[in-house]
Amino acid sequence: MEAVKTTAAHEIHPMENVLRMDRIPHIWCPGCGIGIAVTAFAAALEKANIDLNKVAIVSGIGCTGRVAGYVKLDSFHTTHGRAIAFATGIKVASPDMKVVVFSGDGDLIAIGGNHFIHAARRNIDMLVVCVNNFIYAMTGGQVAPTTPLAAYATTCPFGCVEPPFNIPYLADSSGAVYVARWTALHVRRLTNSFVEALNKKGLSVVEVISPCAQYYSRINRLGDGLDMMRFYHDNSEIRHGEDTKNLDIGFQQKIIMGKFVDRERPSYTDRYQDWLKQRKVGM
Amino acid sequence: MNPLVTAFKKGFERSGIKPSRISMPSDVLFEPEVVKDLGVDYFHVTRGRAIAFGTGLKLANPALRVVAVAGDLMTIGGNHFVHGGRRNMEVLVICINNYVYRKIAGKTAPLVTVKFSPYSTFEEPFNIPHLGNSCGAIYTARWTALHIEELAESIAHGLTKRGLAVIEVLVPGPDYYNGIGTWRDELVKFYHENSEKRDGEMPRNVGITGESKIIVGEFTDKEMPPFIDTYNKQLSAVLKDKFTPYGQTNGGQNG
Amino acid sequence: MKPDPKGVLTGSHQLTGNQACAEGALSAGCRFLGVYPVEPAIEVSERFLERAKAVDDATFVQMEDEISVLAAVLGASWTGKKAMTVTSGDGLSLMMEHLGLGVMLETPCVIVDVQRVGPGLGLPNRAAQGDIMQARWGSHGDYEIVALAPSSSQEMFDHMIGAFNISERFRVPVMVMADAYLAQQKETVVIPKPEAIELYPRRYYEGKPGTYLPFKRDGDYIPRMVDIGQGYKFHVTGLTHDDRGYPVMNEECQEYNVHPLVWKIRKYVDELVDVEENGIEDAEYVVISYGTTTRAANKAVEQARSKGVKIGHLKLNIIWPFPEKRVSEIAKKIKAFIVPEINFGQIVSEVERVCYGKANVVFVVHGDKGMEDPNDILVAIESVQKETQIKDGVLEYQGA
Amino acid sequence: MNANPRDVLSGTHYIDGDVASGFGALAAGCKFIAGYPITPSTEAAEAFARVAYKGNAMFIQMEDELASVSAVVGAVWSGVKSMTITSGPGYSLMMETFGFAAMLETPMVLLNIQRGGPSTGVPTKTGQADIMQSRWGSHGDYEIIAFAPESPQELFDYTVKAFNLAERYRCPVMIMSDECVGHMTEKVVIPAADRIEIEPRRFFKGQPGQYSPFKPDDDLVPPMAKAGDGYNLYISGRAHNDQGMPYTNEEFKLRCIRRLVDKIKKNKEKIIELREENTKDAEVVVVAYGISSRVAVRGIELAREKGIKVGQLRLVTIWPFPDERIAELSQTAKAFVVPEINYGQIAFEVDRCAHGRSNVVLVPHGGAGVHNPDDICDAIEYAVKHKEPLEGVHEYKTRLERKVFEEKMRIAE
Repeated sequence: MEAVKTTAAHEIHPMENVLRMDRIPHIWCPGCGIGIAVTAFAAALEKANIDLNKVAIVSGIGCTGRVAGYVKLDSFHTTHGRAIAFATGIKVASPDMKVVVFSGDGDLIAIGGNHFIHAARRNIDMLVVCVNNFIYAMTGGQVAPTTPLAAYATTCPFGCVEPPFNIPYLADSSGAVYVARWTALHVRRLTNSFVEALNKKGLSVVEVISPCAQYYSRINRLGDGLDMMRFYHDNSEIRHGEDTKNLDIGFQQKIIMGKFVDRERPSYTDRYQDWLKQRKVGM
Repeated sequence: MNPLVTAFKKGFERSGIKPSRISMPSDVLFEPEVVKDLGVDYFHVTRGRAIAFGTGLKLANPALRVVAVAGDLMTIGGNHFVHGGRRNMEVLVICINNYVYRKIAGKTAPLVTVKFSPYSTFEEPFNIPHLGNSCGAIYTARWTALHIEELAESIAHGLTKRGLAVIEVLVPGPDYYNGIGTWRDELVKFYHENSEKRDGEMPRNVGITGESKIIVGEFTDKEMPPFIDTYNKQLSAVLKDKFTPYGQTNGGQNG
Repeated sequence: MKPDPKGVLTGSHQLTGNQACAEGALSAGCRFLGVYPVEPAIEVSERFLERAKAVDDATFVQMEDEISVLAAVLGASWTGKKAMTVTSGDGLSLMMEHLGLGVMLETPCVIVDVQRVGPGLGLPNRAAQGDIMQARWGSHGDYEIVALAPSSSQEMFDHMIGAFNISERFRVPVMVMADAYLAQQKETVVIPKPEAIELYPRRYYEGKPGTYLPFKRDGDYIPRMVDIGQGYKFHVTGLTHDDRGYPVMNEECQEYNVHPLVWKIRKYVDELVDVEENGIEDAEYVVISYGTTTRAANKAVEQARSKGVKIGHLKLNIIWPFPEKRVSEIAKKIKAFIVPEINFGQIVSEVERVCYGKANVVFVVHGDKGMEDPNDILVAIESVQKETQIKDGVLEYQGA
Repeated sequence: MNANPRDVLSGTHYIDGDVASGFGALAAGCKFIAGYPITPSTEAAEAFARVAYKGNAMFIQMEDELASVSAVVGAVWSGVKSMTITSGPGYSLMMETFGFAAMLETPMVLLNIQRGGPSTGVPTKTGQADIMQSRWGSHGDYEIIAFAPESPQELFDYTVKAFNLAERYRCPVMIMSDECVGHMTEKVVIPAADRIEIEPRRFFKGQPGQYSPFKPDDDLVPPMAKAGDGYNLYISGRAHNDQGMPYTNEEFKLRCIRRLVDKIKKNKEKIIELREENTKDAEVVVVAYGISSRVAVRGIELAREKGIKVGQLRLVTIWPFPDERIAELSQTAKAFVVPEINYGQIAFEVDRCAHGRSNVVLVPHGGAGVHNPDDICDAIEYAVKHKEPLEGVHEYKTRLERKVFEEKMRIAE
């Protein structure tokens, strides 16, 4: 850190107090959207004015899994798909922490799908940021549970044969209290969503549609990151409060964004506390 | 004989499918006699893996009909459930839900030890039909263990569905864990009396809150291409005549 | 450091192994239990929740599967709470990946394995000792682990405290290898006064935020910890990492990171060794036992002695690390070791290894009863006396 | 029985080990692979996915490793040969269902391309630290067969052989390769189909009525049936009798579990495959497997140049372990040198079988790289010089270790 402090004021990164400058440059490819999501998140942390000492961030494995390593908070880089489970432990054991899970679609929805729906059901008080790039990028472009039908991936050399998940619908139906989706292009709205979600009590899910210039776009001949951004710009539509069941994303189809769910449910910790107080069932 | 098994037997018969064509992976231990009586191939698998196991059975031999009976479905097996639904894998999932309700229709349910309850008692349960529907199941229904006729109908219908069908069965107590057989009659009755039949109800509204009655019935029933069809469609589109559709010859297996 | 009196239920009680386990944990200051219900270990969570009323800061969570259970336990441990989980064979198999993470993040926690017959679903209510090697080798990659084996409810209580102390001392997950028989057996357990219990406090880093290195090792190879939420803003990863906890993917760092994981136990073997010896001095034959088999072994040894056989008994309280030195020493003085286990030969192969051809090694496989039978051990003792020279490999005799 | 020409991509290829293994599976008649992407094993899955349609086989990417291995066991019981592909962390996840497969005596193949561990470790670099896990990783007692190929060609050959042994002994078979071999691109010759020997599944011939799934033939291996043939199978992961009926606690018997162990132990000689070089009169025998055995060759050359009589024993099958052969060698050899990319796993097995007659020197390596042949040579020299018995595996201090701990990142002692 010293190195950074000695540099001239104008050279100091505006996010320096949220990012681990000693880890920059990061590993993400040019044209990737994860960095944008992180910046938006960092900005949201400031806006939401919460005590940064009381925020823990947990990531799984994958490109997005590396986020924890670049954010200057108590940060944990855990095993594949188990970020939410790990975070659950943190939240349950010390309820005064604000816990954020920042990971990718493959990590959270494929191998971690079970923890995703259960955390939502339990309504563990945490923010889950799911960066969805439609593919496993870290391992080199395998099919993900979000890969649109007929899109190509290395383990689907003849096109994806499985319908993708509609993440907001899944989160909604398993009980998340706040569900939103934005693309990496809509930074300002994304930031605001983060702020709202951070101040929400219960499990919030924010899906960030992000370009993967290196694998998804290349394998499917969709151009570079900029082209993807253009595509988002031309083919995304904001529909707040849209019924989550209409939010499927087809291959190069229109992307519907917005805040879809915002409701109240008692969180796990609350339930546990009053259950302890007034339970009769001998367990 | 255990009412559930009766329903299974009736259902299998009515479906008109030879029992020998039916495979039944399950993390619920069925007594040998029961299986003999049903005449199906039965696999007692690791907790929660019935659907994943069934996926293997079905894909390796598409001629099979697979009935996955799941006790730990929504706990350990939750992931396999949602992904099975997404793929629309041709598996009939019978979810034996022994969740112990604290309050039903305002009354307190008879106490049953929560030992094997998939949920600690202070947690809210999943709305299984809703979750199933939201991740792509093409048929969702819920019955209590006393709706034998309806359950049998559902099973018969579910077996003919080409895709993931899920039937939630409310059974009392943890006892299934030690082999289906022992029952808590008063609780079965209790469920039965406090349930209300509402076919075609929106899955979103059939959650078991503890305040209203248990809503049972056939909720959704739609058509979606099953995994193998999508697979064959996609590959023949790309590979043209180089590709022999999978499952027709099924790699020399009993197609 | 003395325990918080709230957790200590001082007095003499009739407790099953499971209940003793919960009591031991609470006395040791454990305040987080993560479980997924699996026979025969469920009673532990019941007891823990029962007591959670009195011990207000005790938290409990039942997760969706064992995988998430251990993940949650590791997370909880970093909040500063002593955390544990309890499971059985198939649960333990699911925990293997996170056991590795626990080792890599050097996170103190305790895993109680109430062993049942395996593999697969095995038999839920039958005692076995089939997970012993799994405890040592079950996760991928190279590491060293500590595993204790209680043989009675009282030991269950004591070992729980020991386990938590060791895990805090060495920053390593510790296994307690109980079994179904022990877990369901009701016995007298004497719980001492709080002031009579000694706890090893977590080794905290005292320095200022910004100066903390999560994996900077002290002279004794053990790094220090901090709790989250204290402003240290540290980073830890399951990837190969340097002192800062940042991933570094090269040979040197792998060596730098992983070798100490092995050392920090291997270099302290002598400190960790915990065996109970009985009549070893003049013995020609020695029975080595651990866990519940000790009960059968004790009987057999007595009977053999009464018949005038010069026989001693070596009981392992800590299985891993294995007390190599001690066993080798004894091997030089005696004719044969007799090793009864409720499995098909796990610790016995360790004994065979460290004998270095100085003594015969006899394995007593348990009969169909599923529990060790003293008579089987006696038969082994008698038969091995007929052996004239030392044979390669492990000897087996037909049981009674 | 010979391989089906449709499945064999005969010819000379220039491919990496992962791909070779994928092709090997197809050639062996594997009709179903369920996998989940994990570096460095993914290429094998990708290769199979590309060619599966030629053999009318199916590749499916499941939601996680647990699902993959469960699906594979299911596929086997519907009568097809089946395999799954993974690496360290995925391997750990598979442990429960893997024990279940052993209990069901399921003939399946599991390819583990090892990487540096523990936990996430170094995904893109090599390791050999899952060796003991492959033997002991699941709870309860069972025996397995494990291969350690040292080249892409061997990855092809032994993938085929793994399927054959799996069918022969009706048990899960492991291919414990490592990232180096998996990502090493070499010439691989795939012979014509009629040159590839395939072990067909031993199906039960009799009437459905008389079939008991776990009633062994004389070789302790029971014949199989498949789902959907009217056998009314009752297959349980619980401890079961020959008919597959789960035991109640009362009439608890161990025969079923005992046989899982015996059917491998008793057929050891038939299974074990070793390669030996000048072990006859060797003072020192280098015991190695996988990539380490290739690195060792150079170390041995260096030692020979110094006039030391060194032999090499290469473990092609790691499990079951060749106890007897090591014991024999310990009669003549002064010492064993065991280079492996871990901190001592097979070395302890060798130490056990040497029965104190010869010393054992371990040349450790943390992973993320391979040994320096000079280290192996030095270890050999040390082993020759050191006359008196060591009692315990001697861990040789490698150049890397010295570099890391004495020069670079020294720990405050």
